[in-house]
Amino acid sequence: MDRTSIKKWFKAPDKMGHKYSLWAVYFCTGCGIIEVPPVITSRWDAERFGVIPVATPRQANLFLITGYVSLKTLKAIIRTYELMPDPKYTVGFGSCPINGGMYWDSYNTIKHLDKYIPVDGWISGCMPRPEAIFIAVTHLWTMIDKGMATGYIKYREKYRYYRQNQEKLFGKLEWPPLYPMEDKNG
Amino acid sequence: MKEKSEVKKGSVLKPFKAIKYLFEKPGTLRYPFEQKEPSPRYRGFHLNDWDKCTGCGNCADICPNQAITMVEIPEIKPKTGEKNERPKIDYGRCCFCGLCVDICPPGSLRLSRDYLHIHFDPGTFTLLAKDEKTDKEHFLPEEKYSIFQASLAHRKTDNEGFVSDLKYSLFEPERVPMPEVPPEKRVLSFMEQVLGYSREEAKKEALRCLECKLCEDACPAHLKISEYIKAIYEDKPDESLRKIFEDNPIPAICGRICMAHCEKACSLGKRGEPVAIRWLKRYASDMVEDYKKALGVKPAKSTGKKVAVIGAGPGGLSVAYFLRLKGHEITVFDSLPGGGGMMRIGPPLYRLPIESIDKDVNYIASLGVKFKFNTTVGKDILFEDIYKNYDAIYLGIGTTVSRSTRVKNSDKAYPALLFLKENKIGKGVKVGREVIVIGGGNVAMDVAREALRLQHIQYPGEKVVTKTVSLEDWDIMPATKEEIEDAKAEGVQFNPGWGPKEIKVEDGKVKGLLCMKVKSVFDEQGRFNPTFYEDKEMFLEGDMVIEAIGQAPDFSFIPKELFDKLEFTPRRKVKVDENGKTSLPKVFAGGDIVNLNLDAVTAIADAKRAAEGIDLYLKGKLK
Amino acid sequence: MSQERELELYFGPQHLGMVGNFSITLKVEGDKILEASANPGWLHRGFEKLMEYRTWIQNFPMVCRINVVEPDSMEMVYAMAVEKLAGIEVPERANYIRTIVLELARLVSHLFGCWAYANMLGFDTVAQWAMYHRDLILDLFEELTGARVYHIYIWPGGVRRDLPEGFKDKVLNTLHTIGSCIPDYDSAFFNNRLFYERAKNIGKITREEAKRLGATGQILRATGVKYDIRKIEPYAVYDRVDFEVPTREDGDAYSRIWIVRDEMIQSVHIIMQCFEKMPRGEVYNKVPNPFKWRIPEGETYVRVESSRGELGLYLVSNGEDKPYRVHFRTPSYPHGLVILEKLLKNASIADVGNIMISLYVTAPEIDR
Amino acid sequence: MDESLKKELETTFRNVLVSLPEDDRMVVAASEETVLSILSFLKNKGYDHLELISCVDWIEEKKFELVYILTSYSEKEMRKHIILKTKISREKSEFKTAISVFENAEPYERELHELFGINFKGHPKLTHLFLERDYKIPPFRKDFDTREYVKEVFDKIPFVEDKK
Repeated sequence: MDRTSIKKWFKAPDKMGHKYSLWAVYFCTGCGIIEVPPVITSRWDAERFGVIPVATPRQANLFLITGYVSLKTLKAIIRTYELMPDPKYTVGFGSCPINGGMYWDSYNTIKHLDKYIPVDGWISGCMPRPEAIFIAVTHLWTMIDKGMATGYIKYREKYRYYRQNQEKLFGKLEWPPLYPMEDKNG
Repeated sequence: MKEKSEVKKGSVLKPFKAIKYLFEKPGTLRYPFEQKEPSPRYRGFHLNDWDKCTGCGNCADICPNQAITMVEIPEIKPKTGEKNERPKIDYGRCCFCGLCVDICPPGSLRLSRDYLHIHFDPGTFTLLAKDEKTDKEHFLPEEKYSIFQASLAHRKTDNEGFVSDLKYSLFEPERVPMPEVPPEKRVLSFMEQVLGYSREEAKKEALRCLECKLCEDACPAHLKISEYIKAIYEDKPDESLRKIFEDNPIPAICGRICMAHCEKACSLGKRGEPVAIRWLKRYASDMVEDYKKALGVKPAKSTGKKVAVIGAGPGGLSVAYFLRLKGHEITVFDSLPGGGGMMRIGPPLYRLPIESIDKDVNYIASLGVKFKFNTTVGKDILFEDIYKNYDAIYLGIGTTVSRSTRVKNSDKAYPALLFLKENKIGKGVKVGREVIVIGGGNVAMDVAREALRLQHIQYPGEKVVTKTVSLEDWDIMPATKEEIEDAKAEGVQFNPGWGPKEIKVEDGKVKGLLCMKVKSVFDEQGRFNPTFYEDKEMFLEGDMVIEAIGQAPDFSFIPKELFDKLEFTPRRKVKVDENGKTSLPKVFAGGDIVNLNLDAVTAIADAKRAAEGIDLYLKGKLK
Repeated sequence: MSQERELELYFGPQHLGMVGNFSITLKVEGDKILEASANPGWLHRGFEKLMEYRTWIQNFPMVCRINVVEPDSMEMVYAMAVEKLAGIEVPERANYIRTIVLELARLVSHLFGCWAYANMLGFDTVAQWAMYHRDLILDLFEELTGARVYHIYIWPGGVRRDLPEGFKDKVLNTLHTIGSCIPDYDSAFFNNRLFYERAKNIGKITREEAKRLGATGQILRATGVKYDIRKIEPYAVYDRVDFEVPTREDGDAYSRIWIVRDEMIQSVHIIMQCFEKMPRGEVYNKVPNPFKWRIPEGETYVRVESSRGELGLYLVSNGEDKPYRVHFRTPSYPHGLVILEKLLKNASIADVGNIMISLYVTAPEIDR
Repeated sequence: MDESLKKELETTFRNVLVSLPEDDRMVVAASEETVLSILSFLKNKGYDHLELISCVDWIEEKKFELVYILTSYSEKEMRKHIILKTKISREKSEFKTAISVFENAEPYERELHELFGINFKGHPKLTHLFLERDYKIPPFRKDFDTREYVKEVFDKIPFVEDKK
């Protein structure tokens, strides 16, 4: 993006590599997805920021949770998230994943997304505007630079608790744990 | 459309026309280098003008997502009728619908055009909305602002978006007009000026209430206003009256002459007209023919304790009512031939007819309260005897002696109370053709308007004048705006800012009033201490002068040895404790001799407090 | 033998061929689909239940969120039902503004549909154009209502604010920009031979079958039935503007998308007429105080023509300050759950996305 | 036309209450047994478009009210909504499926089965539609308090703490 960052390229080539190529997994989880097509097409053109939607989670390292998350979708989100290779970043869109939003009293949507998977950034708004998505991406860059976007590490380390929360909601999950369930620290 | 059914297969080459777009200006907005301003109506984060906000909490009530909580701000010193609470918005809930903006009665809550807040911590998504006026650190000026800095913590100044508009607000800013007799007609007789709401009008007016309950805090007696208004809206006047009677047993009187502190607090009054709370109370009492049947309240079992109430004014009546419900034996003494006290003689007939007073008094009497009218304590019955024979005494004597200006020849002037009393329940007064009323308070307005009516009745068709002289200028005139407007409409002339110097008398007849210009009314400490320009004089012609500059209480009935024990505050009010008890044993007091508000509803509030105190005292729980 | 070759395949929700959070379970043999069963509910929020907990006014920010692609017709249908039950009159000017908003929303929705379909068929250039033009109309919405997507603009008793100054010119300018691109759209997409090859005879449905399965909107009109609620039960000012209902006979994906194109042109005509005929005056009759507003007992069913078909609302009030029962009849509901299953039978896997998007199914509408 | 249809309905079926509250609505209240035959009768009369099957939970009466809303596809002068209603027992909550008359009744009935717990006999596919899990009380019934449920289920799940 800017020439001044060439130094950084040499320092931490891996970071720069994934920082400027945040590929988003193609998953329309909620109503916020309506602002994603404008963002990835010609008017706003997210490719300038290195954000492109990709077909499978295996290729992606950015997960946009676009809006409210119903129970059924949460299961799919967890599976998709676990399929994504490290390093991976999650961004919560709009009010709903933060504190329930409009659906704070719905029996079928979860209220706090970060109880089930780690989230690296939140965007306010209902809908967030395309501009907000871009600023979120730049914020994510900064966080990657500073080593603050550590959601995936947290997921690995605290996997036991995440899995517990998930199972509190769904009962026994059909797939085996991604990481060992024992607490490393005892 | 013509080729509707036939299907064109189309060419393969034609699409290459699109190549021309290669040479056109790209449609891409090169954000963030190229920015797009949000529209002028954009619904972004909240702004709240803390100076205008009343803390009514309507925004929190209307929010479909319960995103708004009212947070108490200790630094804010609320004015009367306001709360020191301000809305706090949770952007983990907010859906930016703007309902809170459309319901905000003072119009302080608005939405800005800021919308960027991106953070890794979901705890940062709450905002105590505040305006740039009061909050300098969070609003960056244009040159300091950048989109990368934009967040809930740093926003742009003067970036107002979706704002409240009275035309599209969710509340109705205008009152249902009260049917009134027009001024040119009402000066000719003593018929009641305000006609009262019809059922539809009352319901429509009751519908306006937003139930924010600011009025209930402002009312001295803390009536459950929102509840009784809701009952009126639901077409249940009985229920409404029951709610009123919990705190105020004289709704027919209060519904007409109350000073309506509640309406001054009403949040709708900030940009529109307040809910007509007083008229709705009046409607509730007028709609119910028989209080007893509607309320169905019976006094508790008799306790055998006897309480004497001196003065059958609003306070006395209320004490009698509340204590009677608790089962005590109540006797009310009053020198007038009927109940109501000052209400009976003060407010002219066009404001408060005798029937309305009697409606309330008769109901209280029907509960078993004994009334001894035409009984002047100290003359017909001695205070010592009462003091001996009763278990507790309530002094609700009010202020019954008109103050005099004490200028030269002031003995030729008519005292206001006498004037009012004679007209309302006495023989009537012969007024002059040119009447001068000294005073700028509500009593002065009553006197002036009444004098004007009498002039019209006594000198039909002739040219008559009533003028008032008051020390206070327009802005500090103590009378309510309503009264002043009504008086003006009827033709009363005003001379604000003049003080009386001398009443000119020739051959024993009043010729007029010599006035001098007022320099200031209050001194530096805010106490009443008028000063004058002695040389600036004005002469008002007139053949009758009425003094309406205030009243004082009359304690002459209390024997000296008891009176000496009665303690007073520095402002010459009877000192009472939190139970309404005076320094005299078993004597309680309330009303105008205690408080500074000098109105009926404060007297009721005092009475309620004293009634609780007397009840505790009689049960032996109070020493 | 055959049993062994059968395979159950999950199509979506995380799948490139899927627009929206929706899923289909396919039973396939080779690449032939033996049976398809729609699996909705990924976006179920229980709207109708939540609305029973909110007052009449509080429901307004709620209803538009049922269908994110075209929120305005949702607002309209709810406003109409409330107005009908409560007996509220709408000022004439507001009716015109509503029509303009609804038609702009139809354009937005159709352009979104064009984007999705063009993308699906590999016409990326056209998809970019459609999205770009849609964004221009969203800018108009932002100007008018203060938000790009969720407008919360059509209220009982009228609309929330009057048109801003110069709005008419802005709309006409934008429409002109889009209109001048129609020949390009035609040559690159609608009249493109490749489009014909890729869409013709895909997802074909007969008239009788469409009727039997409760189809509305483009699906029904593509089979030659002139069924448009704007004509049958005119609401707003549709009885005072002149427009045609485009129909086609073949009932396949190709006809459906052509109808979308023709409808967009009709929408532009309607908007132009509305601006011409629009009177001056009030745009909002105040509704009663929201904290006390009660609507008399009763029930009603109202419907509007959304961009996908018949959008209905069954609303029951029991005289309280909240609705007693709300039930939306969304057009995608029969389309996505019945017709889709029917059309996918015996189709090939390659056509699944093609058929689904040509049916114009939006998932949030089904799930609610 | 309306009047004659009204008369015909009233004479053909027992226990049918027909009212015409508005110009373009007809409300038919029928008893449980006759609903399906009325549906096919109306379909033969030209009301061939089943718009919606809905259900209202009248909890105080202990009844579910099933609502069928019909209209016509034809271009003739008969585009009137017919709202056909019937009340069924809330405890038993069982009814016959209307798929035999209207094929598109299937998803509507499936929805009502899931959200209200009404068992449609003869329905081929009464499985989960929207929901991921079973609720003790079907969520759209009036005695299911969603706010209570949220408190009970979602609010009790703890946050994953940041500290190690």
